[in-house]
Amino acid sequence: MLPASFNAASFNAAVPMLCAGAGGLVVMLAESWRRKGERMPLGVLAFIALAATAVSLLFLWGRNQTSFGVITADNFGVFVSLIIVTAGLFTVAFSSQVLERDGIAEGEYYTLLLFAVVGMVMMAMANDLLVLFIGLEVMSLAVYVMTGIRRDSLAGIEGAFKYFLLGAFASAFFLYGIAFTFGVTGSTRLDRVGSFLAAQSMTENPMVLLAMGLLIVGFAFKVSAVPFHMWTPDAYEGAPAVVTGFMSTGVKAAAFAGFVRVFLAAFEPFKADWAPALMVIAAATMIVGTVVGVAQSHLKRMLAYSSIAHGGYLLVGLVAANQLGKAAILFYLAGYAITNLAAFGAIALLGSRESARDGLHDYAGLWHSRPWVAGLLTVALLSLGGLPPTVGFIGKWYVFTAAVSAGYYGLAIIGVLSSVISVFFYMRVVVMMYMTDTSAASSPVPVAGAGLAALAVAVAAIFYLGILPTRLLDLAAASIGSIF
Amino acid sequence: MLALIPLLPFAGFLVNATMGKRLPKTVSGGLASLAMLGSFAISVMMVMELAGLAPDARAITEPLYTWFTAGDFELKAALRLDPLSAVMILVITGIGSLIHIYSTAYMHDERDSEFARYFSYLNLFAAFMLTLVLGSSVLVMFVGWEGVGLCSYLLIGFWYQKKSASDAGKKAFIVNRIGDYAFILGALLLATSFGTLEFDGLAAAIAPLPVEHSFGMLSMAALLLFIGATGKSAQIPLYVWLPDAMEGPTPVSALIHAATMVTAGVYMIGRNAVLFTHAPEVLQIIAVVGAATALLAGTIGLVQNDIKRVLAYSTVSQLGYMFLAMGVGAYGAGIFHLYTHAFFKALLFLGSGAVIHALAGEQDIRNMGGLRKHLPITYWTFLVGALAIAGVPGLAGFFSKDEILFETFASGHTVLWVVGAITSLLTATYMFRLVFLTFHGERRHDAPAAPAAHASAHGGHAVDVHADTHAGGHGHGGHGLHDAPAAMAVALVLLAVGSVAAGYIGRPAPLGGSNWLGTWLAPVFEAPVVEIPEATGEFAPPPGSEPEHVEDHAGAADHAAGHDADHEALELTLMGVSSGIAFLGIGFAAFVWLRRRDLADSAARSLAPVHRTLLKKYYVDEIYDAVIVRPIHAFSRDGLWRMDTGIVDGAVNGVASIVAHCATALRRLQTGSVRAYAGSVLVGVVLLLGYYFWR
Amino acid sequence: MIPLGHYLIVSAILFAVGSAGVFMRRNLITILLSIEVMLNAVNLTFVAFGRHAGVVDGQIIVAFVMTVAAAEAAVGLAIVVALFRHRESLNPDAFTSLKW
Amino acid sequence: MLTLLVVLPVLGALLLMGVPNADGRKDGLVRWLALGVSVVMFGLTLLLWSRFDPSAEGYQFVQRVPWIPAFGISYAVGIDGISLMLVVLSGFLTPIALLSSWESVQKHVKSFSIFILLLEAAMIGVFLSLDLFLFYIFWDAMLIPMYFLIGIWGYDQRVYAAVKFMLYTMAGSVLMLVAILGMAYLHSVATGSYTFDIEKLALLEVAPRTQFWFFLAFALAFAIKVPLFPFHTWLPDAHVQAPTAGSVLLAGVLLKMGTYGLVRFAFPLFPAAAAYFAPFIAVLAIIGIVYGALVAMVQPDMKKLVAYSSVSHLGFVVLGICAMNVQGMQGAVYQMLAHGISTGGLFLVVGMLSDRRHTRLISEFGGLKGVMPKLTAGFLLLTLASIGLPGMNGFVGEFLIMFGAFKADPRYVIVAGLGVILSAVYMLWMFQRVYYGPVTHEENRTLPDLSVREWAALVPLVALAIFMGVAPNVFLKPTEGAVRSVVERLDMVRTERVQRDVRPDVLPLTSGNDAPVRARAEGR
Amino acid sequence: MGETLLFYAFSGAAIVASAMVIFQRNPMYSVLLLVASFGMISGLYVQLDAPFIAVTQIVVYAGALMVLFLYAVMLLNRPNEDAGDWDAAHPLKEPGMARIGVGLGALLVVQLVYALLRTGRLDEAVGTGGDGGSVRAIGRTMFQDYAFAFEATSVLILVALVGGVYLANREDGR
Repeated sequence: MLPASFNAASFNAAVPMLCAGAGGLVVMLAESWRRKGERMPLGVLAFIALAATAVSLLFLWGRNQTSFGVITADNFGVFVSLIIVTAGLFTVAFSSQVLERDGIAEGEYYTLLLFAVVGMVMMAMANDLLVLFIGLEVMSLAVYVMTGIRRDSLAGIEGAFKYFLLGAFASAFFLYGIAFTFGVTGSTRLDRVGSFLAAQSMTENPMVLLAMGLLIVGFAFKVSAVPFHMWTPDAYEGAPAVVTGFMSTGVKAAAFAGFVRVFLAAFEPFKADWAPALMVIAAATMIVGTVVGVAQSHLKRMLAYSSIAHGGYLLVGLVAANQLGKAAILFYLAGYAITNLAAFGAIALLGSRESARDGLHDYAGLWHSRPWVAGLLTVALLSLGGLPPTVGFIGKWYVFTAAVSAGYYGLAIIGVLSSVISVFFYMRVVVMMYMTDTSAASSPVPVAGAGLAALAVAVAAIFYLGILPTRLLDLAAASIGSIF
Repeated sequence: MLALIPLLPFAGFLVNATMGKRLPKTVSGGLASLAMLGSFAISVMMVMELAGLAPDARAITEPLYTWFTAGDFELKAALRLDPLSAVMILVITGIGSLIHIYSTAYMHDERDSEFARYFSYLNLFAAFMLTLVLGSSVLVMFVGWEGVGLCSYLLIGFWYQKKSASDAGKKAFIVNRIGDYAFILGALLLATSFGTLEFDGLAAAIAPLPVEHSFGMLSMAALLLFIGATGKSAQIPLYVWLPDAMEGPTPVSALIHAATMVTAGVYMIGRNAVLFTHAPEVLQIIAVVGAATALLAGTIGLVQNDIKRVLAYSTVSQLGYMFLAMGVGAYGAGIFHLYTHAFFKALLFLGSGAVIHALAGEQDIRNMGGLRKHLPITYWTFLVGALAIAGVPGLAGFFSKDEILFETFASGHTVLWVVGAITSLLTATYMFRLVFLTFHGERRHDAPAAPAAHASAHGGHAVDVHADTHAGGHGHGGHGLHDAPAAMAVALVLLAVGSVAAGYIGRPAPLGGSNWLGTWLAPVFEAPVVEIPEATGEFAPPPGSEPEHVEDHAGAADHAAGHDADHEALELTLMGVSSGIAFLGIGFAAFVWLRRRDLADSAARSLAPVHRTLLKKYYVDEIYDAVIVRPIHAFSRDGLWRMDTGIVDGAVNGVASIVAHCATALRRLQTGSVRAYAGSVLVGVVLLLGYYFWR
Repeated sequence: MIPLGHYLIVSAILFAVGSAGVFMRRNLITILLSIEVMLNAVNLTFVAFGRHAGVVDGQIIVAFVMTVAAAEAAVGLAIVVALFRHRESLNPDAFTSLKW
Repeated sequence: MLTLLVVLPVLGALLLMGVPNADGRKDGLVRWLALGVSVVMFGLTLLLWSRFDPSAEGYQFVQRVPWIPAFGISYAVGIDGISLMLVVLSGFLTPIALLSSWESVQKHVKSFSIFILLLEAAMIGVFLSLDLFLFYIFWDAMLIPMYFLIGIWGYDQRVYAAVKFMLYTMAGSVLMLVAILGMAYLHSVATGSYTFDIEKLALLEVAPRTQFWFFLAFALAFAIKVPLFPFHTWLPDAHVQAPTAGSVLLAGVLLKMGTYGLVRFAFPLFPAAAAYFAPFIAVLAIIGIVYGALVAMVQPDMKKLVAYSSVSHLGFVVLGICAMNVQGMQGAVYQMLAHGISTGGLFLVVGMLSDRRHTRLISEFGGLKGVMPKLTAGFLLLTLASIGLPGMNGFVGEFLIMFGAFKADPRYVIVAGLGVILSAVYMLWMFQRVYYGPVTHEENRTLPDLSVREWAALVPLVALAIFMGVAPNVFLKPTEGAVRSVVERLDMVRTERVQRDVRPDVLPLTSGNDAPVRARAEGR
Repeated sequence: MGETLLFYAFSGAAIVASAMVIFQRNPMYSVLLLVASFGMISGLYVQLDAPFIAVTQIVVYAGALMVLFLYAVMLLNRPNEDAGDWDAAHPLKEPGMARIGVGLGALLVVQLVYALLRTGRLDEAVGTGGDGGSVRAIGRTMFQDYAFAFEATSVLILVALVGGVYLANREDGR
């Protein structure tokens, strides 16, 4: 007894999720029917599923489809989803080698990966706070488990546990925020919320503030903004490098998609109220992220702080809150995703079963032992540091342009200075790789073709977007027009 | 054509510098000498041509190319020959050639490469010196000005293994630099105010201006230029480098530090006569400084025991004379003295060189004596030189020095005249002290002594280089001292002739002369031709106006003939006085150092403090060292450098370390306890909501 | 009738209690329980609002929230079990190998 | 044409990457390839010069390709006299740098050559850019190869120096980035479209108080690069630790970017603020002149000495710029070239010495004149050039600068002139201690004199040093037009008011929404 | 009137129970207390005439979920907090944490209440309009408006399933 409003077309927006989800199911079943010791190309399956998702997303571009009234495949959502799927694809590419090396259960891994993608895409396209919340939970749960995918390592489980506990904690606040929103506006649909708030934006209503504050907490946690960032270093360090790469990009992208939708669309009328708070958070995030990163001697942990800082830069774009800002966020997300994936991919490829080899000293003289990987990693680090001619620079430039054009000179200055500090710790890695003698510990590990290829592709993309960013910039600019 | 004059020696320099070490001595030395002789010949030709021109139009300018242009400021590289520079180039090339020839013998014991290096420097020096005097603008002059400084640096430090030598070279260059600093400032002042640095242009621009009776821009420029001159020409306070410069080979001292380079300052003032004429106060300063220097150096020279140092101080003293002349506006007289001085001072140096050469590097006159019979040529020529510088009538020095004194007196600077007179007394005295101690009396010398002995005697000069080469070279036994070889003798004799005759071209009226030189030079010191008409146009020009000054300052020398009788009488009396002084000095010297040598010693003993002060040159070097050099060095090392690494750089690294400390501090917050993390989340929430409700 | 505010305040208090518990307790399971308390508080709010607005959405959302809570609890407990295997303890402070 | 100048070295670098040289057996080939590329580059720059028309107004060989149209960013390159000279300088010094490292660099020759070529590309790019965005990209990109050059092939303290160099320079330049963005934004407010084209931005009327801050940001970036007095401390470290080639390029070209930036961007874009700040900067420059000289005087390390002397010399350049008249600026531009030649050469020679003895301490040498006369001669000539002996390149620049400064304010010159004395003091003192006196260390007796390759590297520098001194107009003429236009722009404003109302009351930091309003007010 | 009393009874009991959950050292008791508090809350649901939710609350929460917790407690069998031996290692010593916790919680309450009190239209009674509670209405809305969310939940449960199984499983389990 489906209502008349249902027809085939109305599923369109959900197709990408269906692809990914179906892929997840297939992998799961394949795994469950797998005989012991039998090898299955599960990675290939996952890759195909994600590729299909990507294709379906491309079909949705510019269509502005809506399904069930709660899923809108507008360009914004599609753009972010594409970033997410890209992250997924790279992760799969890197995983193939890492999994068997570290003895990680492939079936569960890929299943969770795909489901996580489903959740992220759901967040990116959600037009309803509840759906947003469910998507967030799907994503989170999957990622929690992936963090602890190495059951045998205490670090992994501990990271997973911290991530989970704080995540649940934060999502409770988030939910509470939803509750108040619902209370005020009588609905969870973002469009209705938006129109309702716009109608009575003038009247002082503490409950709205309450709702905003709690929602901010929820999102800020997911994008690991100060002071809700504490989980990040531990989770990133505990998780296998591939997973870290995935969650540091996919989760951020999805969370920011939600952030933008809720605050730049629904709560836009109350900008004057949330902008100052977010400004402070952004500044704190940039500063803490970079400054504490300086003191890190562990590469993954260092990159965790760097990703915190990058969250800060993205927040700057959010605070700027003008057309530039929105587009900047999208572009930055894309660039950051590729760069970070490359970095973590390199780390993952260099690890070994016994030790993750992510101590700073494990990279001593890497340039001598494996020049190509070192070179690629270097490019990724430079891009993270925002040095031209890499995408990292363009992204930063875009964000700060937005900030300046909104008059936030202070944020821009803090941003650029903190980026200088961040360059310092990226350079420490470079120093290790190039300017110190090989440490006896690191025996060269074979690097598989797939991973290396993916790395090369990522680096190529870094340069391409760094030198000819126009296309992507235009796409980003085109995507933000459509957030109702 | 003019360009060839400096270019020939320059070519010689190039040849010797590039392939010199592969050439035998005869070739490289001969080449250098030929270059000099060639440019001497050309100079003579050019001067002839110049002389052919009308007195007012006596100037040959040869533009080469535009050196540099910046905005409205353009600077041409051009050479300019006028009576003044004519005199200079003749002196430089002429005496220069002689000294080159002399050197071929003097430096004969050097290795081929060193020999070539020596001559390349010498040629380079000549080239720069000629550029200096021929330059038509302040900057072109400055090129030569610094260039000769460089060459003197190289030549003083020629025996670079000797620390004293290289130190002396460095000292010379740096002290000169201090002068150049002022010089450049003056040049800039002129350039910015008149938009040109061409001598003509400047003179033409300055001439119409009123004479500055109060200290103004012109005076400033003049003063700065003069300070530059004190550096180059070893006047108070920058004279300290010259005595040390005697570390160089003796011919170098003769050429650079007696005849030519050190007179550049005098030349420069003469060159800018119009400017200086407009700054009477500066002229006063110049006169006083000159006189003071003359006296000071004379007193020091009285007690020095190093033959070359005595000559060096006498040079400083004579330069003082020249500046005195310039200061009283007797430019002609100054240049005249410059010209004569070149002859006899070069002669004296070369003579001393011959002595040193003969004595295997011995320079301490206390170890000489009785050389008269061993070195007759040297002796006689040296004697001529001494007589000339002492101002014995009939010799070159007499005329020029006498003219200076006369001009000083005539221009009313009685005090300065007295100083000058005393100085000339001193001059005569110490010169003949030198003569007697060196050539007369009994031998106090056992040649060739071991280098060590000489080193103990005096800071170890050319000794080591010479002594051993002599031992191997032509070993002359204990008493077999040999007189100057041919090449040296020629130079000595020619210079001696010059020292006798040179004065006569400036013979003043009272002695039946016409002061031809003064007449020749006169136009140079006046305002350029264009200004002349209204300058002499009316009979009684208003007092203080420019042409009048030209009259009584520059003009006096040449129109002396046409003046009234008592003027002549005065001049004659003064001549008498000065010649009297000369003989007095000589007599005194003879009495003390020939008859009663014990008197000198007893005097030295009774006046020990004075004697020591004089011996130590009034401790000026020590004072400079203590007051300027050391403090600056200490300040830089212990003050600035510390500050640089400590404070300036410390600030930079401080920022870094602050960040690092914050990092470690914040890092400790990451306790690893999930409850603490939850706490921070909760705190965040509370703060956020708090912000909303209590803002 | 009971005013809406009362329900909200009750739920607020519950929520605060739960949130405080999360970082007071030193037993992983109790901490999970505290989170459940928070979720319940939220549920109460939802229902109250929904009732006040006279719509059923509130209750439906609550139903979903319950599902979510269950799922979270499942995963959470699994993680706790896994943790416990590594170090025979339920004290969160026992797991601070990742820090600084 | 210009694009080729940027692309060619990059292609060369890629070509080298292609050469399989893991075991360093093909080092020779790599070296020759790199050298060939750089020589071709030099030829191209000369060709450019020959095609350049000194009389023409504005930029030449301009090439504009829209790049990021959304922000009016275009790949815009072009040259005027000033940049032409510096481009030629870069092209000239790169082969010499490569030559200088022929023996001294033995490990990772391939990467070394690649980095040098990339560096050249970036340097030339900086001088060619007419678009602030492009300029900034090159400006920062240039740091990377230099960082590696210092860090990998440097001396013992290399890592510290490299990181310091990079961070210090970046710290300055990022603020400039903010200012650049601000300019673009103001333009968009005024005209409705973003642009980073300096010619368009130059037309923008920026309110004095905005100029104040933007100029500060620009000036800071450039002052650090120059380096101006209080910001100079990265220089000794970087210079001393860098390999010879690095020092040569660092001293020869990189330092000029700072002064170039002042002339090309900071002063023309914000004339009012420039007029307001010029005296302060001039004072800093003068302090730098004397200070650098004094500190250089007491350095025990030859490279440090030369490094501090660069501080002193660059102070002259900045002084000339701050004079803001034709003579001063032309002198400054000329002095950039002169300093590039003479100091680059000095680093070259010092590098040769330290290659032979693996020490740079002056006290380790002495009496080398007898041992290696050729090298001594070269060193002496370069020394004379750097102390500004008339007839050598140093003099013309210093004279013109002092001329201009004297016009601006004689007091400047009275102090700055002391630098002339001091330069003679420290350079000659070093020269004396190294080359004169007896040979103090036995191992010095057997040092070989210049090899043919070193000779080939040294002679061009010396020859040029002399030629520049004798015929400066060859180098002055092309720059005249450009300099004049800059000066006219400055005069135009300076004759107007501004001096007082430049000072801002508040920096528009977080003033979210009123900034555009104010900017709009400024737009007109 | 009685309604009001009932409300206060329910809510008071719920709060007290929850508080005791927090301050209880033995997890076992905590679980049971929490069940109690859930019961009270479901009572409040009934008052808000949301019987469906009230029932679900009892069944799902008190029934299923808490049983799960009980299993966990039994399985891990840690009746008491083993505080002492870890406190030494811990920077923030007990009972400081507790104090801070209470403080923050109180602060949060104050803020929330403050905010709520400052909002208007809250003193008006919860309405009685519409057939808010009927399961039919709930079902209709759920499968029309919330259809997608419903589907999504399935994915969520699937993930939880996979994850839970995987993590709780022993290494040698496969």
